[in-house]
Amino acid sequence: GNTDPGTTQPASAQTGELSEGNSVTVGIAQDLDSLDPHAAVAAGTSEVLFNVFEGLVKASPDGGVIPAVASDYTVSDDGLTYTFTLREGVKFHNGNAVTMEDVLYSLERCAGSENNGTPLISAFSNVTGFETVDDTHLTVTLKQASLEFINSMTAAIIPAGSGATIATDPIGTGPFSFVSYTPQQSMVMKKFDGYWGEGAKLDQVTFRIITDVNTLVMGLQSGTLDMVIHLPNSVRSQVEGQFTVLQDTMKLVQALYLNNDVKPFDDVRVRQAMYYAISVPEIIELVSNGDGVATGTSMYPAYTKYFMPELADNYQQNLDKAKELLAEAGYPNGFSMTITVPSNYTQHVETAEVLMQQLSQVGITAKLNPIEWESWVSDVYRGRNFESTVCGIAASDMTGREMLERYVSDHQKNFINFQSEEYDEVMDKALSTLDADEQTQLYKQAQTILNEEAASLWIQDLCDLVALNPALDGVTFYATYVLDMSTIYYK
Amino acid sequence: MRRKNWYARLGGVLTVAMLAFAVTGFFWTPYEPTAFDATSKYAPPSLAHPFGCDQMGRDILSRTLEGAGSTLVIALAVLVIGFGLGLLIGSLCGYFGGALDALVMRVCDALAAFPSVLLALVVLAVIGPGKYNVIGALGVLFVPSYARQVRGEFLKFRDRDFVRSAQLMGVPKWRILYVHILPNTWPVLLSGLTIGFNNAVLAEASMSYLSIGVTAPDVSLGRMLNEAQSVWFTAPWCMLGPALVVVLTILGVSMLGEGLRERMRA
Amino acid sequence: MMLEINHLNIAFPHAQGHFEAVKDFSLTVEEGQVIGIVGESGSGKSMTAHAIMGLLDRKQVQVSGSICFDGVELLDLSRSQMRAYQGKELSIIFQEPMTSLNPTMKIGPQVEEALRIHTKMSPKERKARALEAMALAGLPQAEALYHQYPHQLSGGMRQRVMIAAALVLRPRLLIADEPTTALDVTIQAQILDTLKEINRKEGIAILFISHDLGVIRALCHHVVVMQQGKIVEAGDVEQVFYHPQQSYTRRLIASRPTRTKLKAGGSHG
Amino acid sequence: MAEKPMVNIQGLNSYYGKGKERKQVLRNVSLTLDPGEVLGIVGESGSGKSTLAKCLLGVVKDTQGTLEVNAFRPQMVFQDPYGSLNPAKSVGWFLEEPLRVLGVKDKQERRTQAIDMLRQVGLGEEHYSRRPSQLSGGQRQRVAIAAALIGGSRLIVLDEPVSALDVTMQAQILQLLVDLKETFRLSYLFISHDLAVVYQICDRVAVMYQGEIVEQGSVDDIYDNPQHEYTKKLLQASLALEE
Amino acid sequence: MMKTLAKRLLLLVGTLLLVTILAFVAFSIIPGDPTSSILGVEATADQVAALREKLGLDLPIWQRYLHWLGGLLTGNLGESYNYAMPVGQLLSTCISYTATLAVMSFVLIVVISLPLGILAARYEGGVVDRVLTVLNQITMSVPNFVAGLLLVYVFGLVLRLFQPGAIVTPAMGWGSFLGYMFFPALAVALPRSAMTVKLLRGSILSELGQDYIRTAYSKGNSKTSALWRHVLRNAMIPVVTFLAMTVADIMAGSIVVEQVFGIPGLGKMLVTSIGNRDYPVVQVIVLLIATIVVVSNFAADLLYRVMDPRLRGR
Ligand SMILES: Nc1ncnc2c1ncn2[C@@H]1O[C@H](COP(=O)(O)OP(=O)(O)OP(=O)(O)O)[C@@H](O)[C@H]1O
Ligand SMILES: Nc1ncnc2c1ncn2[C@@H]1O[C@H](COP(=O)(O)OP(=O)(O)OP(=O)(O)O)[C@@H](O)[C@H]1O
Ligand SMILES: [Mg+2]
Ligand SMILES: [Mg+2]
Repeated sequence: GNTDPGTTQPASAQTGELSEGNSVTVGIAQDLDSLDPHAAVAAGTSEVLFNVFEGLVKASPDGGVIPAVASDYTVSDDGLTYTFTLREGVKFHNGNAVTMEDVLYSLERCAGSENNGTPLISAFSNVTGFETVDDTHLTVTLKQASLEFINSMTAAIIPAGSGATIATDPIGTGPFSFVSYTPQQSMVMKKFDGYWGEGAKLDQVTFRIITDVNTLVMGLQSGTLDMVIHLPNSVRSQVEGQFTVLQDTMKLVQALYLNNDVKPFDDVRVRQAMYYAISVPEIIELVSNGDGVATGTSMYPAYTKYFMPELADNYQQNLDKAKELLAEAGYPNGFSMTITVPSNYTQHVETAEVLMQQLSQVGITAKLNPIEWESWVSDVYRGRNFESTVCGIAASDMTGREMLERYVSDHQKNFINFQSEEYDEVMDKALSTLDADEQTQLYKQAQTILNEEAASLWIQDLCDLVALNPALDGVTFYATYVLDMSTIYYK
Repeated sequence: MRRKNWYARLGGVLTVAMLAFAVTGFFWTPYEPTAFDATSKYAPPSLAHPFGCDQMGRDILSRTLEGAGSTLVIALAVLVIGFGLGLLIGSLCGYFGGALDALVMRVCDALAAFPSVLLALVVLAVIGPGKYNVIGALGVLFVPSYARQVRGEFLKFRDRDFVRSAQLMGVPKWRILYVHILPNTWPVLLSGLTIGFNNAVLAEASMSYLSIGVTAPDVSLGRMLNEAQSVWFTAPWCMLGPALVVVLTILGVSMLGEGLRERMRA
Repeated sequence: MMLEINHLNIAFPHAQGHFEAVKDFSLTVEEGQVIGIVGESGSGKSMTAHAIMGLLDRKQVQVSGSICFDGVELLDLSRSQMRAYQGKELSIIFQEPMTSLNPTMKIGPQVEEALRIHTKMSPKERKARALEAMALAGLPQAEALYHQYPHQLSGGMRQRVMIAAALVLRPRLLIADEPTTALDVTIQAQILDTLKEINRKEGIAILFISHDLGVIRALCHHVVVMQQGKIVEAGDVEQVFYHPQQSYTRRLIASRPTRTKLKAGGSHG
Repeated sequence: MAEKPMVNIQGLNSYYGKGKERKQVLRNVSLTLDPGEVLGIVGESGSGKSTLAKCLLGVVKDTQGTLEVNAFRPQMVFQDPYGSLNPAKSVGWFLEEPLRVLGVKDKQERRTQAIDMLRQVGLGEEHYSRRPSQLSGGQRQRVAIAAALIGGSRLIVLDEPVSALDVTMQAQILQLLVDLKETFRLSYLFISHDLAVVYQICDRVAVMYQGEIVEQGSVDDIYDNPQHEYTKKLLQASLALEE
Repeated sequence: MMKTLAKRLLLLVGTLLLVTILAFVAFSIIPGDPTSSILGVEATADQVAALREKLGLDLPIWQRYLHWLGGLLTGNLGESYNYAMPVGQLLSTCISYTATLAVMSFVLIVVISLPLGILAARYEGGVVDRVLTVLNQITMSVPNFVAGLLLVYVFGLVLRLFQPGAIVTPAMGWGSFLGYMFFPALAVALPRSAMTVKLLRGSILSELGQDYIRTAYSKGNSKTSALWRHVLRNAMIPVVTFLAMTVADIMAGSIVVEQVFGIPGLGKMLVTSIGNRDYPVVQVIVLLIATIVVVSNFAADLLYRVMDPRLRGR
């Protein structure tokens, strides 16, 4: 970048030249966990790799999918067979055209061909087989019908046989091609001229990995960075004015998750009483500066299709009612509980601190137990050995199902041990239906149950900010973890 | 000489003031340190809140008072553990020498090869963050350096004539160690203690800065600094209060230590 | 009259008034003379020696009176003017041979330091002069010693190194401040012989300080007896030793261990 | 009545160091010390005088030969008056330490004894609560002697106790030692390199040279009729100063 | 001398071996394992088990240690779990930052503190001395990340002498690279410099009180020449040891300061890797830091012996 010390303008705003001027530097807070698109699990990595790799289909801003390497696809009536038509003229960054061989290789790799049969992407465990119909057609057959399987088809298409080298030499079909990656420092990509679609507007994008928020802010202020994503609300005031600040949500659901197996949280009245005892708006005000979105259930607002904002209003703070319910449940004087919280997530810790105070108003004494993230994963999430915890849950595979199926009684991700026959039934129907509208309705019904049962005290989807050089425009927010750099341009 | 007196006196005044400040926090704070107030988020210093308010509208003065208290407790507890064990090990090794001494010193050497923050980082990664773990980790980490220092001192005095005399008088060994030799080592150990106190305060701050130190709901100066640094350009008062207390405390204690040492030497 | 000290007073300003370490001290030293100063510990002997050498820190110590060397008033000289005399006209050897040498500097450079400061000799010449001085001070194998460090030498040898360093520029006056107190009797006798020799051969005047009148007697022509900063008696050595006028002098002489058995309860004498 | 000797050393060898480093310091040393007797040890620096004392006191353990000491806790007075008192403790405390070890519980009793002892060595009550740093070298040496005596020991090893003092102080301390010897019927092993001092206080003298006793006998015999080369040299040197 | 050297070297190797054991064992008892950062939170038990086997985490600890040690000795530092690349390759870039930072800090400490320490001692009690003493004391009282933040604010954002958040690589020119590292190095160096000034001043003053200085004056040395020719060498002996021990503090300081300035060095990699349970990386970094410290202490010991002739024979 430009290091003229005299200016206060962001570095690249001042020059109109294409070679230099048409590039941006983006600050990201998380290092990439892998450049192998099939092995990467971190949301922050998917966001970046979205620009380099594409699947047969790719995510669209509204949470659905649009055709990509495939130009079209059809689903059989029983929902078990997907047929894809390869798009003509799609090229890899190395210049080679994408062939059926590449596609098959990629899909089989996802299904575990190179991993002793353990699927690299777990949704692929539902696949029975891939078959080529002809040079341009391919079918995928499933064990069980699923409307949302198509989301898994965003899995990246990579050159056949490149599994061993893809992590160091990532070649995809996306609008940007990979240039370089230095751990802890940066990932650079440049515009791919042979892109099949509209193509990127920027010539080059550098992702700077800066894990410290303060440094990110300083980077903006000093003009080193043109754009920063996932900026926490606390620093908003420091960048506003000099930068365009765009607001979005984090796409995760923060809640006080209650272990429904543990007394007294096995009693629905206790859970409801607690929901009445707390004030979600106050938490949002204090922790997110008022910019979080109350959820009331396990669905985040970006999934507009499924999201039910009205659920958040069901539990307005009502201390009398809370006490009444507690008395009914046999705890007129409240009780003691422990809130376990991963100590590295400031917002969760702060939320827990507020919760402690709010709960104390109805006689519930909450103790905070901050633990390390790794211990949280093994003890709380996998071991289910906790009373309550504040954390955020996101949809790792970009489906509404991911957010709801986990509360089915015997589901392995049901770490709160929620038990409801009614819920199980609704979800069973929702997952097997092939009618999208019906599925939406059933999902909404399921959410209502979660809310009524107060399975946990859902709080908010946290606020997420993007700071942007005022000379730039074109940011598109997606419902899932995507950072689409191809739409960004200099005004 | 007169200059040194001035030095010790100012150090003493500062130390006592900071101590009083920290102790006050145990009994009284103007507000509940955890009481939040959405309306006074990041309120700048005012009469009602002399140090301002933090991101949750909590009174920084109250939190600084409480934080100073727990930082004091942490530092003292670390000293008690680190110095206590160090004294025991160091005195025995220094006085008796031999194979045990050689072995213990080798282990101390190996431990000393890790910078203490690094070691703390590792230990806390093992046992998890939190106030008591910080105390335990730092306390244990301080042992080798104190053990070495104490050992050096005891080694120095072990062959002095007055120790010989005591041996000839038939004074029991433990009494020679802790009644005859120990008082002579105070001038050096005392400055070791003041330096250790300061290091403990700094280490707590650094660890909290790296988010492996004291965790909510406990307050400590280090944790406050950690929280404040992200708003340090927009709400500098969040950092100012706790930073001032840290700096003044360390300043006071080191000046006092220096002054005392000077006086004892004279 | 080479050195003439008149009414020398040395005082330490103290919180509770002055402490006078030396009061009204007068003394003359002729060319080639050996003068002794004797007195018990703390009587001000070293202070007097340091005053002559210009080693007192005038910021901390008040010095009044007069010290004339060759007609020049030393007390009026600035520090840099005084330096022209230190090590050249006037030299001193100290009591502690163990600590008075720089532990990290080789013997050679320490011996020839005065040459380096006061002359423009080449290193070669300096070395030749240093070896010469070392031989004069009674150090055998000077060549080998030249490259050794002080800790490799015994106390007696170190004291000889001090003497060699003091003599390297053939000063007019050598002050020896209790140079043998820290040494073994046998070594002590040798050192005294060496000093005698130097005085005889080179004609260097010596101001010899000791708390032991016996030692002084073995070396000096004249003696000054000091007590608590004041001169109580002065005169020819034999005179003072055999016919002491003052009771203090008598006590000093009586304290010398002689071949008499001590008896219980008996006051010695 | 023939008393048993206080110290009886026969054919004593002593060593420093271990393994390959082990070196012999004393060779075949024999001597006796009767009650009430003062035995002087002279010899050049490094000849093993202090080592002999340490063997006698049981500090050096690596020895061969007969080593009989028939005295209760022999004590030692060291050369350096600045190192032999505990700088952190008062004179009184230091003097009372042997009493504490002996189990004298009563504070007042200990204090009385300590002040008594201070008077014996020519000091007074005013020195009781002083720190060593507030005493002159001679006074410290007196305290050290007092501390050696207060535990009831009758055998005292004096390792160059006056070498660091100036002549007047030397004379006083020597006189004190002689007086105390008579009062308490003490035995001294007196180490020195000053022949004149040895003459004044000792009954017998042993001359050490390179770890061996080259001759011993009554003071007058040795001084008037030295046999060994080294003894002769030593006498010559000191006589040169004395005559 | 040669024998002592050999003995010390043997001791050095022994210490390092002990260090490898400590480093290895410490990280093997950390709760949590790398699987969750590799596979994500949602991984199934099967996936986790498969990965553990693949990484060799199911073997007993001593077997893993020996394997690791064997690798170290043959130059194979292992492979990062998290970055799926050889540790050596991964660390090579970090090292250039941290090494530069450490060397620069060290140079800064020396360059700042030696003249100031001498100055303060030369004019003891004077204005310069007093001002320095107070400044020193204050500098030592400021935690180094606070100092770092202040430096960033003043020199980075107000005076714009450098760009916070930027990364300058050596490839972009050594001049600008060194400029980029200057302020972080300063943040590390400041408190240490203050301590060094204090120590050096004290050391010089205590040497000035020694008998041999009186001897030097008596030969006609001026205060300045006594200082340079006699005092300094002796006064530097404890300072050299202190400076060698500073290396450990510099390494620790860089861990914190790298966070403040966002420098992708070893310290930052260490903190990240501990979080990710990326043992192979962590162990190598820890071992590396420990080795640097041990070796620098060893060097100090040698230097000490060279500087102080009294110790040479031993
Ligand atoms: N810096 C000082 N401040 C105050 N008093 C001092 C200082 N230096 C020396 N004195 C005092 O000055 C007096 C004379 O001291 P000086 O060193 O001349 O004695 P001395 O005759 O050489 O004794 P010694 O035989 O012990 O060397 C002593 O009483 C001593 O305590
Ligand atoms: N702790 C020790 N370890 C090894 N050698 C020692 C030790 N102490 C003394 N020596 C050696 O033993 C020999 C005798 O020492 P000792 O102290 O008995 O001599 P000394 O006659 O008392 O001498 P001085 O007159 O100097 O006090 C010396 O060569 C000395 O170097
Ligand atoms: Mg003197
Ligand atoms: Mg001896």
